[in-house]
Amino acid sequence: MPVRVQEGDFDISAEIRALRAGRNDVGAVASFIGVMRDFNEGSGVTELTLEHYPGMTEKALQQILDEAHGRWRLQDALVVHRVGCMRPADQIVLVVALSAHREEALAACAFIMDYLKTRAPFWKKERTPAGERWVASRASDDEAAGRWLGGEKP
Amino acid sequence: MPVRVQEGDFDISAEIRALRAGRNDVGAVASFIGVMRDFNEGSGVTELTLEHYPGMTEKALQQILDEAHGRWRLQDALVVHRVGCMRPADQIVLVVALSAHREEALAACAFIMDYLKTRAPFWKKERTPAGERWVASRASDDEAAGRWLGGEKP
Amino acid sequence: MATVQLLYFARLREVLGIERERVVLPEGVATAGELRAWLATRGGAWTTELDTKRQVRIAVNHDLADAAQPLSDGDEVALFPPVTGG
Amino acid sequence: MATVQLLYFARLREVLGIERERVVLPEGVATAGELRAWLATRGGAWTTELDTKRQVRIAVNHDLADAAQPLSDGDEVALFPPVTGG
Repeated sequence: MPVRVQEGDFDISAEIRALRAGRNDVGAVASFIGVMRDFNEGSGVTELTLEHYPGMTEKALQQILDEAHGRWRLQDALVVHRVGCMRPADQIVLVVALSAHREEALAACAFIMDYLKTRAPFWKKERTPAGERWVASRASDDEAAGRWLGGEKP
Repeated sequence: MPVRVQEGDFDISAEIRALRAGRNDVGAVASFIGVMRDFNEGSGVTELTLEHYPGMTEKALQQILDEAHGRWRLQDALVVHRVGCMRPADQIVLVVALSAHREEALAACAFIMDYLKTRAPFWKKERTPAGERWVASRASDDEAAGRWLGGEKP
Repeated sequence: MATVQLLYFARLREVLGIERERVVLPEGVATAGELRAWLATRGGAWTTELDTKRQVRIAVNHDLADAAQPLSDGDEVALFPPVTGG
Repeated sequence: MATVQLLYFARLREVLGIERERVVLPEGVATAGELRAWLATRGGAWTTELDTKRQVRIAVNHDLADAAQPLSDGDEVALFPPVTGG
């Protein structure tokens, strides 16, 4: 299953093994793990709650993967995103892209993260010493996603 | 140890775990695995032998990591490259880059692979149905490495 | 007359104090943008949060929509802040 | 008089049929490029493989070097084809 939203943790080795199973034509496995930091926007963060929009989330992630498949020759790609309560150093999201060539796998991995950051309905709420707060979206994420609209392939 | 050359296989989960140990400031883990394909340049490949230049290899890989650290804010980075005899679907090389931010981790990972492909003294010899052959270098690898000389940060 | 299901997420859900509601669209409210403007006339937090200067995303039937997106009877319409996953 | 250790790798090692040798640099051979040109005068595969039209990389003491790199007594000089790892 190329898209999963789950409360539990994931293991990158097991995910890559399952994705590659039965394939001898893969030359490049690019992957990205987003991890919870204990610091954000100038203050300590002790806990993170990830909310999502069930139903839309899976559809949005699948659309992002479909678009990646349209842009690069990928043998497969995967997104696993966790929801619920998380602690510093916990894994939040995993993206894996398989291709014959490294340029395409790496570009697809960056693209999927950029689009996920601006199009997939997840929201983070942080607990800090000063109380809880919703994480604000970053303009730099919109810019990163915008890079791909010109059709260039960095 | 940020640079390793070894005959044995590696496990990406274990490598990432060791690299991240004791750090709560990592937000992004970008990684790349180069894998042996059963097909190259128009013919089947049944076996691959990787030769290297002991002594220079470690130094060249360390220089590449040093340059990556100079270009991006990385908390740590790792290269593991195998040598010896390999079969289709075997893992050949692992690169991991840790950063607070995904853009830097992903860019560093791509950079390290591009430089490794043109500067680290490894050579591949393939066994095909027609006999053994040394893999020819690709002009596209020189171009990929050249991209980073302008000082841009894709 | 079109009836739509409204969903609110994250900060918007908390500040408005509502998770979901079913509304009958009045005359002149036929697009996502018109729906937002109409909800903003409710006053209080509704007016503040749905002001055109605030960043609010709207999804219609699980797809991100722009203000011109027409609404139909039975649509699921979600309003939420810019996403912050990953 | 400078003595250097020469190493050959991969296809170059196989075609030249030699893995390593110690050579005393003659008069007029003081750089990596001059060393290569001198070795190319050995004839046969040496001349073919080290021809200036062929891509040959040279490393001096474990660092990639260009043709102008000066050589010193005791240097380890490696000649090899473009690398193909990763």
